[in-house]
Amino acid sequence: MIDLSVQIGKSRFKNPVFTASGTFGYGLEFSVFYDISQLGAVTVKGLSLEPVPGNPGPRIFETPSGMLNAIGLQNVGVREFVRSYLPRLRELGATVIANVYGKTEEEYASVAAILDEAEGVEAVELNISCPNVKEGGIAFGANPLLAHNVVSAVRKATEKTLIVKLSPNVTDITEIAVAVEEAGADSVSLINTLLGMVIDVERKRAVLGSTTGGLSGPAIKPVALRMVYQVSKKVKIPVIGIGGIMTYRDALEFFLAGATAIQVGTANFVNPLSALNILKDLEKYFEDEGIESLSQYVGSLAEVES
Amino acid sequence: MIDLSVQIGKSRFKNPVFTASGTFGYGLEFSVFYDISQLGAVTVKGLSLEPVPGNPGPRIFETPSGMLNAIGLQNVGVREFVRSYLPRLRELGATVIANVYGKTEEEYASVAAILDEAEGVEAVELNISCPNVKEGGIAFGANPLLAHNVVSAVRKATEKTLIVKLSPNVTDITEIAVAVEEAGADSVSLINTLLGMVIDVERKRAVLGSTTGGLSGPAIKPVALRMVYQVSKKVKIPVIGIGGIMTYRDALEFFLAGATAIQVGTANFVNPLSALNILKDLEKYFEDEGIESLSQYVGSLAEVES
Amino acid sequence: MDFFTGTVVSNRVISEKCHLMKVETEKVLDYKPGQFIMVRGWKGFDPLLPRPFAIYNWREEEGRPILSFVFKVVGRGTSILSGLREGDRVQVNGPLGNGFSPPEGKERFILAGGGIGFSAVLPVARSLVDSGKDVRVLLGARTAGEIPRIGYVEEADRDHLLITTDDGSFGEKGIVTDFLERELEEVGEKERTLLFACGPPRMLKKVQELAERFGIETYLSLENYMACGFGVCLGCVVDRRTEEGIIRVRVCREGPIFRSSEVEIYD
Amino acid sequence: MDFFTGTVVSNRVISEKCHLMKVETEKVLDYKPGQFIMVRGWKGFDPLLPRPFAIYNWREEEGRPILSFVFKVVGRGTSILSGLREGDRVQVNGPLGNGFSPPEGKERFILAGGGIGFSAVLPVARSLVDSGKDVRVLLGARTAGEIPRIGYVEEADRDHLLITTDDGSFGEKGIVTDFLERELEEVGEKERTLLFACGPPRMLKKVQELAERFGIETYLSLENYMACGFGVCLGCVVDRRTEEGIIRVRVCREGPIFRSSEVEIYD
Ligand SMILES: Cc1cc2nc3c(=O)[nH]c(=O)nc-3n(C[C@H](O)[C@H](O)[C@H](O)COP(=O)(O)OP(=O)(O)OC[C@H]3O[C@@H](n4cnc5c(N)ncnc54)[C@H](O)[C@@H]3O)c2cc1C
Ligand SMILES: Cc1cc2nc3c(=O)[nH]c(=O)nc-3n(C[C@H](O)[C@H](O)[C@H](O)COP(=O)(O)OP(=O)(O)OC[C@H]3O[C@@H](n4cnc5c(N)ncnc54)[C@H](O)[C@@H]3O)c2cc1C
Ligand SMILES: Cc1cc2nc3c(=O)[nH]c(=O)nc-3n(C[C@H](O)[C@H](O)[C@H](O)COP(=O)(O)O)c2cc1C
Ligand SMILES: Cc1cc2nc3c(=O)[nH]c(=O)nc-3n(C[C@H](O)[C@H](O)[C@H](O)COP(=O)(O)O)c2cc1C
Ligand code: FES
Ligand code: FES
Repeated sequence: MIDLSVQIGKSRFKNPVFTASGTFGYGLEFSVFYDISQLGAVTVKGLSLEPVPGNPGPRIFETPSGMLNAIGLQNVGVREFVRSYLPRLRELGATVIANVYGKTEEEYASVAAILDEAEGVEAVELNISCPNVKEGGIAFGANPLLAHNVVSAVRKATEKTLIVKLSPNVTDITEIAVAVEEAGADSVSLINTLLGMVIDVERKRAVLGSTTGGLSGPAIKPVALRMVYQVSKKVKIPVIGIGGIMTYRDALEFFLAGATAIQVGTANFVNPLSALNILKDLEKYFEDEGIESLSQYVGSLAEVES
Repeated sequence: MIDLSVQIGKSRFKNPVFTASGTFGYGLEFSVFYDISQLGAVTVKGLSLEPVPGNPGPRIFETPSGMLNAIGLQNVGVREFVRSYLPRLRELGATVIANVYGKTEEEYASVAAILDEAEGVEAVELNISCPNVKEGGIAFGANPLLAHNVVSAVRKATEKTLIVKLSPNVTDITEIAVAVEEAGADSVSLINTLLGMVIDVERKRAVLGSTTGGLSGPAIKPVALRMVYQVSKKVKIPVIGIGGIMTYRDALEFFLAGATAIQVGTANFVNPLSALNILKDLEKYFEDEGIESLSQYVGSLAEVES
Repeated sequence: MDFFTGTVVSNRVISEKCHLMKVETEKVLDYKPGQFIMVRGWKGFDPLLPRPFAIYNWREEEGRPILSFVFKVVGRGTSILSGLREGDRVQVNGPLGNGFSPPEGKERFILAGGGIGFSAVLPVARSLVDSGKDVRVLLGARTAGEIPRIGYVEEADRDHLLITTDDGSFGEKGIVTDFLERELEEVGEKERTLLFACGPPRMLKKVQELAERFGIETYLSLENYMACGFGVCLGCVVDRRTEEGIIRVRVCREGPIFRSSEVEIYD
Repeated sequence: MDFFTGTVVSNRVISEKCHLMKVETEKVLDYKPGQFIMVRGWKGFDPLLPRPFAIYNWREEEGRPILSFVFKVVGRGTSILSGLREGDRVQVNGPLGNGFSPPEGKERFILAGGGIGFSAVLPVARSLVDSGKDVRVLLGARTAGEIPRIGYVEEADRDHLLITTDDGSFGEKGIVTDFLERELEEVGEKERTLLFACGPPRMLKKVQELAERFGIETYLSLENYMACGFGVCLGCVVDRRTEEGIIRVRVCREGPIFRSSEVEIYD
């Protein structure tokens, strides 16, 4: 069988099928459905320095082939995660990517520092789509300089494989990708959700408690794929593709566009077995097609002559 | 019955339901299905100074709840439009918005100048999502300064109502909206398509002849609505909402978010009667709900206390 | 909890807008009354998410493991479900949620359902009756056409079941919570009595008020918009009052059944 | 050209992957053979766009106006269509496209269909036969299971119709274009003969070559990905050679039937 393992930073993942942060809880709920140690990695819900209650409801709403969420990054806090959840994930044999966010550079660095010492955390993924409170709320991921600085700060705080998760709500995502690569990121993952909104016509108000929210699911796949394609051409570090991946065919598109690994998000809600099915179907596809090396397949898109 | 007419720049449109450029041909094909003079306006396919053959195929592809297109702005050229198509549109009694694009500021201005003299063109809509060949291909609509300059140039070339159509592929669309408002636009319309991509796994190549294309349809509605909401709060000129409007409920969401009028695009392909149905359903809704003034309804979204 | 594909056996109209769908499953899974399932029965990604429905029943019927649930046609997903026919396939995830376990020491149970709320109330009622409890069920509907033509309702004796309609076109005329109020006024042993309700937010708010006024231990089955249904998206949270202050809990996991005194109902 | 909703009357399996769907319409609309319709038969926006299918027939059947078309299940839209049953509703736009009008002076018609291409070939054949022309039809399939069990094919006499399968499991063994080649070799009066073909791109490329080699006027029915089907999106264009050079024309409007010598077929 084809060796599907992939190298990202210091980490060797057994295969390129990961789950996306915020769509897999702390991983535990899924172990009822299947053995989550089979996945390349599970990315847990975004962790902050202190516990966060998140936004008031409504927090989610379905849209055509997608959904909006405004969870508000509710989480138990990094310390509680390390204390109560990580041991159980380790027992389950899961390869863990800890997703991290903060309101300031320092906060990001502090969370990363705590995780740096935690056994069983394979990699740290920085969610830089969050507003920088010191810079008037502009998102870290919306500005190359802010992005560069937060990644530099975190880079100093952790030896672990550092993945930086990019926001798609920008004019030129490759510019941000290059900035975080220069700041020492081992990998970029993209895309986070597109900023969207839905209105309740009856009540004449935004459906979501926080007015706007993040759009995910199959609806955004074409945008995600385009960005992965663009970024893969600009950076040398491995790219992790995210956005509307529902089937192994979607995953193949991302590999062809240049992604070394992929993350399955919203699909987990539609079918809890999605990530596992994608992995199995990929294995079968590569075998049937006689593809012997994932790394040769990655980025093997034929360029259109023009 | 409620007076649905809306004022945009110098123009009074009989109602706020327009069609979107590129999805209504030159309007003639639709007259088989219904009397297009009933619509607030029909926006014709983007016009350039010279005829353009457009991209090689494949030019379109369906995506979940959306579609990608890479027509490449094929059009008969502004002169042929004025000569052959405009008279027929006038015979049909249609209120015409001429969508315009160019590769340079001068080209935009020249097209607008020709249209300025054309009888039967109610308004000019500038598509600024196109690359500026003099500025290394960066889209006019991706940079406030480029956007400002092209609008200023066109403003000098035409007395007609000037609508500027914004690209959503930017970090902060309100910044562009403000820039074009300052440059003399009478109105902004948004959104144009999101840049996306789809890959043919069998052939290992991009499906579209031009690799990437524009995503439209219900999939993008949440993003469009969010942008209309944001822009409406920032500019004083009327905003025209576009993006995934399939039903009158969708239109209502855009009105609540602050749109003075809306454009129906991809829906025309799904059901050729869409624009007319939306208009009729709106009329009925406003009547049933006893809403007496569209302008009071526009932007009447309750703000969430937070 | 299991995720599987089942085959529609029947999809019967049981009231103006409600259907009872029976799905053949591989086996009968243990469930508690008040637990629910997430159901998806269409191709394509629009609608995208599965929809939550209370488990009405899950048992052997004529030698086949049959899962049944009741749904009201309110939107896109339920409208598609209403068109499914024998042989069509549906994806199911469940049983989900905490379900209802009668606390110790309760002998008398008053259950109130408003509108489609009967779908959670009846399974609870049935299990209590089966375990020999004293049960009283009040079901409210707007009008006669909304009364479900479904086994439990058609067979129950009138002492046990009270049906109300707002317009009096069937059963007693009036709002179900008004009848509930009268019922509560007559309750003798409050400590041994338990109130359980499911229905629209406005009804639940009223039930909360009655519960407090009469000092009767009360449980509510809540609904909330759900993406996953099994606790991973954090989309369905409600505020719960605890000793450590207010915490956000998941309706799909810590609920859908909560002590009335602990939760805030939003209209 | 009209846009309307029709009711499925039947949806019969006519070969391994093909269905013949009959839809009751309000009235019979005039159409030319080779014209097509855009069909949408599902709720929600995924799939989004209607799908193009050749009109197989549109006539009174037992006093009802019945539109029929043949489709092969290849993807998401056709898979949903395959599940539709009597009473389901479908949206139809049509007739669309130029359709086929035999040019003056032609008496002998050779029609070749590959795979699902028979869906455009048979209506053309039928109308030519009806107007008393000399018609020869060649239909190619990969294997016996792909041969449509459909009126025209089952009733036609063997002189008139030749069926080929790649594996020889039905009719003549071989590729349909090889038989076409032999047929063309025997054509006496080339000026009075016309060749019409519909099928996969590779077949059409071969037909183009034969047409040129034998100097026989040939028309091809093309397919292309379509969004609107009635000329407004400019999505379906192909390059057409004209006296003024190459121009981009719409398959849905200027086509789907083109002179073989004018168009470029892409694989
Ligand atoms: C735990 C639980 C158990 C339920 N049990 C039943 C049951 O047994 N029978 C039954 O008919 N219904 C039940 N519901 C409600 C049911 O899930 C919704 O009516 C259904 O999801 C609507 O789907 P739709 O696609 O038809 O509506 P949509 O088109 O998605 O929406 C139509 C309307 O319904 C609202 N809505 C949509 N989803 C939900 C939701 N999950 N919860 C509340 N409101 C929603 C929307 O805001 C909108 O106003 C239950 C809900 C929950 C959370
Ligand atoms: C004028 C015209 C007439 C046609 N007549 C018939 C007919 O009579 N019977 C019949 O079975 N088919 C016919 N087709 C082809 C038919 O439209 C497609 O097979 C169908 O749209 C596929 O839909 P789907 O959702 O099942 O496939 P999808 O899931 O959308 O795609 C499956 C595969 O089919 C290809 N495809 C999708 N749409 C088209 C299209 N419009 N044209 C070509 N390839 C496509 C895709 O690239 C993909 O590889 C015709 C096409 C045209 C343009
Ligand atoms: C309910 C929900 C919660 C999410 N929470 C987080 C989060 O905490 N941190 C993060 O980086 N991304 C978060 N995301 C974004 C996803 O990880 C992913 O980037 C996005 O959903 C696009 O992928 P998808 O289309 O496969 O879902 C969340 C997404 C959803 C739907
Ligand atoms: C096939 C196609 C062609 C288009 N051509 C143009 C164009 O020429 N000029 C322009 O400004 N916008 C063009 N657009 C964008 C639409 O006018 C509209 O902004 C976009 O599709 C979003 O709206 P919708 O989701 O309702 O389609 C085109 C869109 C489509 C789908
Ligand atoms: S619905 Fe996802 S956590 Fe409850
Ligand atoms: S399909 Fe739209 S122009 Fe042909």
